[in-house]
Amino acid sequence: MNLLLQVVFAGLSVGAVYALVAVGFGVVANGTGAVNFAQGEYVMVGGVVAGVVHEVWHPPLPVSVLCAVAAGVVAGLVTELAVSRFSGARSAEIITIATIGLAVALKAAVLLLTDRKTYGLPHFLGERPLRVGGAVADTQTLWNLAVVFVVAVGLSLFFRRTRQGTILRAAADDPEVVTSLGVPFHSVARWVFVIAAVLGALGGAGLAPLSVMSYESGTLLGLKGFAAAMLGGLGNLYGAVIGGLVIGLVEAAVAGYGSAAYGDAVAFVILLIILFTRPTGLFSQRKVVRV
Amino acid sequence: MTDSALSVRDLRVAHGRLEVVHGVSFEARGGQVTCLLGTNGAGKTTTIRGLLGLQTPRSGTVTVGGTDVSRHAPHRLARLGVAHVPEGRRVFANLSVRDNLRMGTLTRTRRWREEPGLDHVLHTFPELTPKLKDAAGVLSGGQQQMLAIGRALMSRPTLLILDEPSMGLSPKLVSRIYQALAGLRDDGHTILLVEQNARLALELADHAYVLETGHIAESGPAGELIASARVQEIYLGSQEES
Amino acid sequence: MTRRLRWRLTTPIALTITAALAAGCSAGADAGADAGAEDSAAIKIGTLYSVTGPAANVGDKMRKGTELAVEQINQRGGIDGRKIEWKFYDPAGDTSTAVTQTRKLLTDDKVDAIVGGGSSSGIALAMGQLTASAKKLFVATEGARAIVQPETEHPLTFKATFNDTVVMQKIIEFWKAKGVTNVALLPDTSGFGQSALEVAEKELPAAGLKLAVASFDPGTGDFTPLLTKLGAGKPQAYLAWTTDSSGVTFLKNARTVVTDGAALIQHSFGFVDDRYMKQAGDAGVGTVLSSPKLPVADLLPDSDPQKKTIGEFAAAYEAKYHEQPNVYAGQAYDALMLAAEAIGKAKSTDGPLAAKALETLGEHVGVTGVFRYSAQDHSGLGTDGVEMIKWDGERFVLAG
Amino acid sequence: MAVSRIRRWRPTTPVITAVLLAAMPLIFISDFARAIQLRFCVMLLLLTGLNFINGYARMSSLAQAGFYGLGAYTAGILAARLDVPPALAFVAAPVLATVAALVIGAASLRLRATYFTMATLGAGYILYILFGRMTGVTGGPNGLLGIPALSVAGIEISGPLPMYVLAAVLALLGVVVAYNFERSRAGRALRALGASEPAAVASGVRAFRLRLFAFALSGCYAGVAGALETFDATFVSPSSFGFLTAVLCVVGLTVGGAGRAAGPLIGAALLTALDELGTEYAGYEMLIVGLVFLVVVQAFPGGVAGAAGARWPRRGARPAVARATEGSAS
Repeated sequence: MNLLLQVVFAGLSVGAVYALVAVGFGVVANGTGAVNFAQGEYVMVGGVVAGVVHEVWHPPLPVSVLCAVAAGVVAGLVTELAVSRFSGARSAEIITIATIGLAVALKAAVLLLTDRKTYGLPHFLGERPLRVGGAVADTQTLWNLAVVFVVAVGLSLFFRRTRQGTILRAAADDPEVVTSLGVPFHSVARWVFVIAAVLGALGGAGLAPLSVMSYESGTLLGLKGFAAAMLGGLGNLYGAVIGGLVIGLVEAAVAGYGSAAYGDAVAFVILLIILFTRPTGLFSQRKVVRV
Repeated sequence: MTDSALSVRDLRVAHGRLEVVHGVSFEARGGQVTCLLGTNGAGKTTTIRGLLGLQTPRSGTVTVGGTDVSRHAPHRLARLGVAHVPEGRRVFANLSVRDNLRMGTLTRTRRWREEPGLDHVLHTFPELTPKLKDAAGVLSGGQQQMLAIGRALMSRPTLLILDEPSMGLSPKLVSRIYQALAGLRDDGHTILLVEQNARLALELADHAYVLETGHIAESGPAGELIASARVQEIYLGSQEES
Repeated sequence: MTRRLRWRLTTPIALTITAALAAGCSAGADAGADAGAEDSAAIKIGTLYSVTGPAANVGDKMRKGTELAVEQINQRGGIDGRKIEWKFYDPAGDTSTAVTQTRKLLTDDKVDAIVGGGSSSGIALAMGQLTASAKKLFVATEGARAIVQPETEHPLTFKATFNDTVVMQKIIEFWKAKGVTNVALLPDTSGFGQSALEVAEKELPAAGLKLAVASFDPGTGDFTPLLTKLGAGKPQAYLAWTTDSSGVTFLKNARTVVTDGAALIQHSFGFVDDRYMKQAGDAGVGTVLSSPKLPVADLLPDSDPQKKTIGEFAAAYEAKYHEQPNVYAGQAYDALMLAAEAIGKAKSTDGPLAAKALETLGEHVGVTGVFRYSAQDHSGLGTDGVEMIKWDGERFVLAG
Repeated sequence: MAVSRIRRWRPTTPVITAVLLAAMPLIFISDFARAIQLRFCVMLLLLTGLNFINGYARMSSLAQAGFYGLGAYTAGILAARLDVPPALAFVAAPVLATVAALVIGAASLRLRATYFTMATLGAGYILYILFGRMTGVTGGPNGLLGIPALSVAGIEISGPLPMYVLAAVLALLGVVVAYNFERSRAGRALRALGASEPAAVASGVRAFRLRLFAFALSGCYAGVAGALETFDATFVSPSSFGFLTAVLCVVGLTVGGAGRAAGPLIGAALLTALDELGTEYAGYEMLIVGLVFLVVVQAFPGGVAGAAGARWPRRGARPAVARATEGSAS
């Protein structure tokens, strides 16, 4: 077996999910200036909803995945209502802190609704893995990487080519001017939270075949996804994708060549290094994060 | 067309606990240029932000075209036809010039490709035509000011509010901007102009108010104010000396 | 410091100390009055399980097991005619919360014994200190050996679970029978996994087995690098030691990465759960687990001493909760039954007397195993209670 | 300072705290009540400390649970493993926690507020991972056992009442120090900085140094709280110092009223009550916590203390900026 290649495959597999979470962080940060602590919970919601639908009704797989996406849309709308519409909160700091409350509540609600059960899904593209150069690549990894690729290209087109996408880019530049051009803040917030939640839910549905999902699964994924977003430069679409894959790869390398027991620390160490040395991320100079 | 397009009554605005605008009243008449004069720190921008709802006023009434908008969020004023050219231009630096202009059409159409009014704006500011595909952030200061005004014009506003359009520009560019503003006045636009540069503004305006430390100190037809001793002393005189 | 500041400092502090001292005096006077009002009819048993937090699914099953035992005893008329009054709290996996709740049980609810240690070894260890100083019987449902070992230091603490040393012994016997000499262990970083690692590093080399180890975090999303790294040593068995759902990922990854078709893929007694095995899908089929007999009770010969007990327990549990019991429910059921039996035999709720009764109980046939407590062994379970079982895709069967 | 001299007596937070800490053991006298009261004191210390940085300086830290754990483990390891006299171990806890806060603060306090929050989250989480993984030093996931009783000059402090008295005295001391700090020149400058950085800097406030000082204080308080917890439970386990604890500290302070002297007091009372609620309504309490927090953050940014204070405004309340200018000019 080829350990190096296996580390790369494992890193991409987990990294793809981090990447989706990181892109979600970036979209929300651009639109509202806030860090969305509920981002990881969207992954949990997506995975659990897909798993529940699959287990209870046994529909074809795409239906389960679509249900996860629908749950993402709902979660995004709920977020917007809860953290911005409800009070008209426009300060990034207040939204950031409010999402902590939302994350706690979401997690508790899923715990109660699912009675703490764990849920999984079958592989989307069949269980038989691919063997490449003495290593094994899971077909689900390919699916997740494809989702990340499609999401990155699709979002990029959406932001460049469409009316709504341009509004969101404008809001990232100067949210106040956008409101005085006739777009209410909550409309921007609704769009970014729905996009972020759908990305998370897609990640969750894609992760469920690889590792079982429960109400607990989201928090740590969210925090690691944030580290990925910072690594690539918060708000930078392609930076987030690369950041997610890099964190996945480093974690896998630590597991493969060092001790997996410290694997959870990897993302946080990277987060601190980035914050202390290059807080704009590796691929961005735009946003000034130091005061 | 001499009815009141905008009427502000006893507006009070604070930064945190510190009140900066202490009960300001004025109005802008339809089809005219109304000017709000004041030195740095007189509370001009705060007044504008308060009346637009960008900063929640402590008290006061604002009516636009007869509608009470005192508690309205900024986007609702935009939908009533109020366009704002903010202090410091604030164009969307990462958007192309064309997208910046399109952002001005949000209240008029839901279609993105239509760009109604683009020809009119490019006619007013032909300098922007070759730059349409460039990112707004790379434009010069003067071009950015034209873009900010153009963005506001794209909404075909019933009331155009300009906050210090001459700030930070060379005299040559200032006169270019004011030439364009004169054109807009002649087209019948209703304009509220906030300025520090009294001479230029008073030449353009029909009616003017002088704001000092959060109060209206003086008001009247622009022609009369030019002659006023106070304005002479504070604005015009000092400018000529410097 | 200004004079005013000093005034502000001294006055409140003086106030507090005076009041606190007054409180101390009055507390002593009060304690006597309180004891008289005590309801002597009921036997009070307190329980902590984490039904929320990271180990929630384990805690939930434990709560149901103990609840069932309480109900059955009370339906039979209680212990010597005294009904059990059951107090249950949820520390949510947090030790300091658990410490507070244990104090509440001991001093406020005035329980006679505590059953269940918060569904986490760390919590049970902390609780053991408190029950010991309160001189109350404590029957834990958690795994770590340190909860009861050394027995001389924990005279009143027992546990209704296998020591991992016993389970490891059984696994070693199984390996020897299969001719396995080279094994890989994947313990998680929880107390459960790390305790097993400690045992393995001692016992396996002594038994002549070659051991390679890779610890992992609960929630690990991909085991392929670990398995590839371990695979370089060509182990004949891969044994994961966890209760976390990432054990499912281990199974899935092991089926793809481990090319040696003859290699055994194994889980410990922490992973005996239908739900987990079903979620692993095809990858779960053939997994070997070391387990109490509960999941395979119906396949046991009729001569097996536990068969009847397990059958009755499973039937009652299913009737009450409309779901299959698992091993956690079983050990929680046993723990309460043991405590009740001890109190019944001692005819007293006094901690040392009840502990003595447990040590001299002889054999107690439980769901988890046949308990034989003694002064030297407060775990009471031997390898005879551990069964090597296999998941056949539908259910657990005996592994030959 | 003469301007704010007290002319008319009114109950201040330290006085209320003192009365509360003194009255509680008189009203609720069981040993369990003592344990709850001690937990209240620990919470009060944690939140009072957090109030310096999250409240007055308006920089949300999520590292409080990490410093709390650092204090607890420092005291525990020194006393149980290295045979350091318990009293000395107790003192070492806040010292190490303060040093850690200085190091982390020095690296992260130049960041914008949100990024500072994430940096403290990362630092706190790394500490939490170290508590659970460094088995040789900390006892690992099963926790650290064998902590001796606290004794000062040969007098043993153990058992519910003596521990409570110690906790109450320390908590009160913490509240008094915080109360006086709030009114000191540095305290007013810090609050001005939290209210409006440009204005405060313009009037001569040294932003970074002041924030670092506030952050170090928060670490120090958490260290004391950790040492108390260790010697009370005679056990340290990593599970108490994770992300959830960090979040609950912020929730408690925010709901109580960040930046208000009474905020930590109310917050600590709420968190202690929540502990009790959790034992009865497992699973529902976190749902309630999340929803209440969501509402309070947005609708009552001043928390309970702020909502109450709005009805009874503080005498002579003036804008924070004005106070700061005054402070630095005098």
